Parts: sequence; C-alpha cells; structure tokens
Amino acid sequence: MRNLLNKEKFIALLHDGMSLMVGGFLTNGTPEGLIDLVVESNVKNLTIICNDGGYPDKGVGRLVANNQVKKVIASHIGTNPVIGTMMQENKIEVELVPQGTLAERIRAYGAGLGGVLTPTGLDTLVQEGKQIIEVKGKKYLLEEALGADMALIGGAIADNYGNLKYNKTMRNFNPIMATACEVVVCEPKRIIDEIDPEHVITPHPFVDYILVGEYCD
Amino acid sequence: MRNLLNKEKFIALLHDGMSLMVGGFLTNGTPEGLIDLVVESNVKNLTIICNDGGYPDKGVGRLVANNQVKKVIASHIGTNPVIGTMMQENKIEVELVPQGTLAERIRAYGAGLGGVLTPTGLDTLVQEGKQIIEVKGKKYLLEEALGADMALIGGAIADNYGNLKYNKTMRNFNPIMATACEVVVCEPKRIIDEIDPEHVITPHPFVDYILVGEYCD
Amino acid sequence: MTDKEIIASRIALELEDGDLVNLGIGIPTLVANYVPEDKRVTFQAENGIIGLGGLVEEETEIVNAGGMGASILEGGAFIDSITSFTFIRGGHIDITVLGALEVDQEGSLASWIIPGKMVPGMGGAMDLVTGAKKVIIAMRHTNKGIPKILKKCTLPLTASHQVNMIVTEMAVMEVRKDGLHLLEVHPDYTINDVIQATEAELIFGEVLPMKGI
Amino acid sequence: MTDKEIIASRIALELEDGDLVNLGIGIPTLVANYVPEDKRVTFQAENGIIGLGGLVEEETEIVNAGGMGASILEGGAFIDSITSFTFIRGGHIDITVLGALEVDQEGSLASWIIPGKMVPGMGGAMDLVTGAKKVIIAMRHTNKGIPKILKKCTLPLTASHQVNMIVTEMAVMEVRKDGLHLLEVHPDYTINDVIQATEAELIFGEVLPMKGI
Repeated sequence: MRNLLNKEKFIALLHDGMSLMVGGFLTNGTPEGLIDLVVESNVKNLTIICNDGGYPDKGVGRLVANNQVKKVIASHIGTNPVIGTMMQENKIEVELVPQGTLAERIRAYGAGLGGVLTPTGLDTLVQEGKQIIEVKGKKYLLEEALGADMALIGGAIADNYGNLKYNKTMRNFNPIMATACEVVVCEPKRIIDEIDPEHVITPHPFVDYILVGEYCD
Repeated sequence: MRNLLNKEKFIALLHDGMSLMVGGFLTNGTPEGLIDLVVESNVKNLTIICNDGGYPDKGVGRLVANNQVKKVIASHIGTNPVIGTMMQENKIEVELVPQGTLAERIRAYGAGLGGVLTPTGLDTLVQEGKQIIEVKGKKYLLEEALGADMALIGGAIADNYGNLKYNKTMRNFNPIMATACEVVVCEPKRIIDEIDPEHVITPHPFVDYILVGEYCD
Repeated sequence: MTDKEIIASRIALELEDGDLVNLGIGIPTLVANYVPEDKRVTFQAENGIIGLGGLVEEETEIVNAGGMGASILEGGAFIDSITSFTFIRGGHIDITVLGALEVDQEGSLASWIIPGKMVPGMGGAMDLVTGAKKVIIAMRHTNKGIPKILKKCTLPLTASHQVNMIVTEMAVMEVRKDGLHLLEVHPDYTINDVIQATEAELIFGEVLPMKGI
Repeated sequence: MTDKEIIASRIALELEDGDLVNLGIGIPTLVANYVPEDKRVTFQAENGIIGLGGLVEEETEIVNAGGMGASILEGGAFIDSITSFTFIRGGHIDITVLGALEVDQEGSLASWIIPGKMVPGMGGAMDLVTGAKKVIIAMRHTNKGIPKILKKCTLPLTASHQVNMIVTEMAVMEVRKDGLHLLEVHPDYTINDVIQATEAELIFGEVLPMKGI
C-alpha cells in the first residue's frame, strides 16, 4: 500500500498558523489518534473547522484546552463550555455557521465552486456582511467556499489502495472534508484488502496519507 | 413493500407539458421500461432533462423521435443526430449545459439551494444572460437550481423499503435527479429484501414509486 | 402526564403515515414515544441516519444528533452531512419539531444565542426551520411565568416567518397569515389562562380541548 | 507509428506516478496504451469510474464516458456524476487530455460547436479544462492543411486561457504567460514546417527532437 504515514512523518506536516478540518460529529468519527499527535506537536494558532467544539477532554476540544487554537469555525459549541468561556474572554475567535451551510461551504470548495446560494440564515445574524442574491424572485445568502490546509479524517475503514468507507454514523463530515483540503490524512479504524467499488465513499485520489501504527486497530 | 406502481398508475401520473428528468449516461442506467410507457402515453410538449440526447432508438431519443419533446436540457446531443436536425429546423429547443454544471444545478434544487457559483463556462456562450459574481477576487457564473416535475430513475437495485443502490456505472445522474423532482419513479433492475444501511445510495424518502411488473427482472 | 408528555403526545398526532420527521433535542425527542402504531413514520438524525431507532445503553458506533448512543431501524440508511442537509434544506423533511427560547406571532423564532450569556450555536436548527415543510415548536408555555410567545422576538432570530405550529402544555397554536391562532387549550387551563401567559395576540373562535389528552 | 500513436505516446511521458488522469474521446483515449509500467496512473471516466480499465467486447453494465463497454481496475470506485465533477472541477484531476477544433496562443480552445453546422454540446469538456491542474490538447496539427493552432480562436470557446500544452504529430508546444512556446519537433519535420502549419506565433529557443520517438 502507498502513502502510509507514521507518527513522526505526520507531525512533520504540521505547522503554526495552519487550518485544520477535523471530521466527526460530537466526536463520533473524529480521529482521536491524530488529535493526540497534534497535541504532541504543540503547533499554535490553529484554525479549526469542525461540526462542533467537541468536549473539553475529547475531539477538537483537546486542542482548545491545550491553547493551540486561534479560531474555531463550527455549527455548535454548546458541549464544550471551555470554548464559550474563552470566547467571552476574547481568547479565542468563534465563527458559528449553520450546520447545513458549513457542509455546503466545504463541499463547494472541494468541488471547485465559489460558493452556494442558501436561504438558511436570511434575516438573522448569519446574514451580516454577506451578499444577498435573488433568484427567481427568492432571496438567498451567498455562502462562500471554505477550504483548509489539512483534513483529519476518522471513523473510516481503508483498503490497500487508499479508498475509504465509514463506520455507521461516523461518516458525517468526513467524506466532505476529504475533498476540500491541500493535504488529507486519514486515521482508519482498520485496513482491509479491497473495498467493493460500489461501496467506496471516498475514492483513493482524495486521500493523501493513511496513518498506521498504534493508532490503527 | 409500499409505493409500488404498475403501468396504468404510472401513465396516469403523466401529463402534457410536464418536465421529466431522466437518469442515465448515453443510456447506461436509463429506465427504458419507463420510457416505453411515456411513449405509450403519447403525452406531448415535454421538457426532458438528461445528461445527453441518447440515441434515436434508445433512451430519451425515443421520446424525441416520437415528437413528444418541446425542449431538451442536456450536456451533449452528438450521439443523436435527430435532435441536431430538429434543432436546426427549429422543431425542438435545446439548452446545452456543461455536464458538471448540469449535475450541480440539479443537486442544488434537490438541496434547497438557489444556485451555485462555478468557473465553468466563463468567457463562453454559456455565460450569456447569467449573473457574474466575484468571490475573493475570482469570477464565477451563477448557475441556478434546476428541478422538474418527475424523475425517471434507472439502473437501480431497490429493497423492500424503497431504498436504492445502483449497478456499477449506472449510478451517474440517477441519485442526483432522485432528489430534485416533485415525483420520483424508479424502475429497478431487481428488488431485494434489504440494502445494508451503509450501501444505500438513495434513501427511501427520496423515492415516491417503484415500478413493478414486466419491467422488473 | 407531565408537561413534557402532554406536549410530546399532542405533537405526535400531527404525524402522518409516510412522513419523514426530524426531532430536536429535549422535549421534541419524546415525540417518538407517541407515534401511533398504524403510522409508518421515519425519523432522521441530522448527523446521518435515515430510520433512527431508540437510544441504546451499550457502547456503540451509532450516535444520534445529540451524541447519544442510538440505533438504526430496518430499512434505514447511513448518510453523510451533505446528504442529511439535502433532505433538510431541500424540503424532503415533512415535519421538524424543535424547542425555542422565544417564538413570535409572525412565526419567527429564537433558539441559538443569548448575547453575552450563552452562545451554543445554531447547529442544524436554522436549516431545519428553513427547509422542513412543517415546523412545530415544542416548549413550555412560559419561562417560569415569563412569556416566551411574543409579539416580536427580542433575541437574535434562528429564522423569520418559518414556524407553523406551537404546542405547549397549555395550548396548541397555529401561525397563519393573519396572525397566531389559538386552536386548542388543555382542560386544566382556561382560554384566559393562556391569554395571560402569552404576550402575542391570540386570534380565536371556537377553541377545542387539547386533542389526545 | 501513425500520427495518432505519435501524439498519444508523447503525451504519456507527461504522466507522473500517482496522477489521476481523464482522457477524452479519440486520440486522447490512446494515451492509456503508453503509460510506463513503473508509473501508477489512475484513470477517471467522468460518467462515474475512478480506476477505469480497458475496453471490453462482451455486454457489460460498465461503460466509459464514450458509452463503450469498459472495465474497472482493482482498487477502483463507482461514483455518481456529482462526485465525478467534484474531482474534475475541484482540481483533483492532475491531467486531462482532450481534442480540439482550434487552440490559440493564449491557451483558449474551441471544441464543442460549429455554429450552423455541428452542435454536439460540450459534455464534460468545459468542466475538465476549467478544473484540471494540467490541460493537454491532443490533435492533428492542421485540419487537412488548414491551421488549427491560431492567434485567436474563431469558433465559440470551450474555455479561455486554460490550455497548458499542445501535442501534435509535428510538435510539442507549451502555453506560457508570454505566449506559445515551441519545445519539441518530430524528427520528420523542420521547425519551419511547424511554423508554416501554425497560425499562432511560436516562441522558441533551443528546440528538442520530440521525446519518446
């Protein structure tokens, strides 16, 4: 198999100020092994793009607790009071994005689109600073594409070619983020010989590296 | 199983002037049994949305040959010279849409988006009459969402709940169109008990009717 | 029945056979306990399940949109977040049931932020109320006596003009073009009790006792 | 070697290990026959295959983007048209090889319509040339003596400023910011032959014999 990556090589890809998309929904499908290594690297000033803020001791919340995060872009941070407190104290910047809009913005980037027109967020705070565009007499917000330097993909079963499928609800944002980043790293739950071509969710050209070693069953 | 449909009930859903999205790519994955019935119904003035014009004796080309079509929206009509001839004689209207844009427009409708911003078609005839929108200094065409009255879905294996997966390359536009129409009718290649929840491509709430009878193996 | 049970069981009567339904966290989740046996209703969890089943105690790889261990029913499907919100934003969800901090007589609601105090975020709520065919708010009628059903929301909105129905332990109300209609009142309360507990103007003619009680 | 074989084998030298490549119909399809054994190249068919294999004679459920019976290689995936164009438009295709009716020295090309004569449509070509990292045009140098490589395209464009390289049976040219560079000439022709057969202005210094011949 190609493109295997160990702990040291992964840490060498990290740098201060980078943006990371992290898969998972309330940490279901979040690659905790990769988070371990980002904590170990202690890179700073990260922008984290994730569905939610996780928990203080789980998921992307651990990067926040370790003071590595400058900005969080998420749909929900209610499960992680640390982020709320740091936000009130201006120690962290938080951009809240409706969940469906977050998914579309990431997908748009991965698909080479500049953005999408959504009715979600019209007449709310979400509208601030955005273009309003009318199509067939209906108003929409222009939501711009969102990419990142690196995607950390979890919840996956990889095959020897680098194709991925996902365990049950661990799919969530993972396959979308895998299309939208310069470098895509997957921490699979396990590696099998070959995934049936009809069952592949993330085809191998989207995946740059597969982490192996103690972080894989 | 719910929502089964026979030939007579399907024909009763058809009417003059309706718009039909038809799955398939050069007729691979096109539901020929449903096309048979649309021909039999002899409804007129149809707008057909399909990847391509098929062939004079296969796929949506049969509806054109039978003079049932007012307008074709497709990415390619080169395999069906009948359409080209009728277009030159102003007997049929043809809107050519880049294939990726066609897919995005249909997906946008199914996802409740007003449209997407794509770089495809900039500085070409495709640009005519469209808004050009700048995002982060880059220009994009605003391509509007595209829906239809009915989707004819082929190439599928259905389960007893109405979920669908697709045979090999027969997937193409089928799952996208299944999200974007008022009524979605599938002519499955066969019906099985249950599709593994991780292998479902079109979940059952997208599917209104499954055609049964002679048109199903 | 507790207040929560009253609200949940009344809302369950709104579900039609064949509906695809998304239930929010809290009282809305309880609605699933009251679906009539003769109705085939499919529940969606926006993290990626069509055909959500009940909660499970054991360790599982399946969670619901609240992050709790859950299950999938026969005939269900696991989907990604894009497909999930294609269902939600694209009008494929027949009914969504959500809580709210405030709702107003124009059908606007506030549920995701109390500036300076609590900023949990909107999660999927903004998409749900914008995209679902019918939006039902499930909540207590007041916040310890302070009205939550207002002439105009005071908190930042989740969406404007999207709510179709409000069900509380006291009453069932429907948002129509001309305003908020009081349709049903729980037998423990009078119409006047409801008016007292509501800041919004209530339009009413014949008011029925709350169904299903 | 025939002209087509010359063009296809030369283009195959541009493929790098690990590349994801989309080949158009006609001469571009032949490129797959010349991939060096030591390079792992994955071919995409825009109708929905990652890992396209060779053509097959027997009846099959798998077709390529030309509608011909095809196969999928081990480690491949079947995808829908949206995912296919996510690859294409999103910059995930390393190289696309396409034919053209005209190409110009600014990297614009025309390939989908001859007004009043032939209107096959653009299919996936507009997305491919817009989204792929490297766009290579594979075509005969002239149309029976009439130049196809122009100062400025005369037919309606497929895209402007997107072509990176042009390979014909006579020469290899690269579009750069300052214009069209002549890099290699087939040993059967002189530089003057190429200039004669080209309307576009060719910039050149040292010109090499065409590689791989």
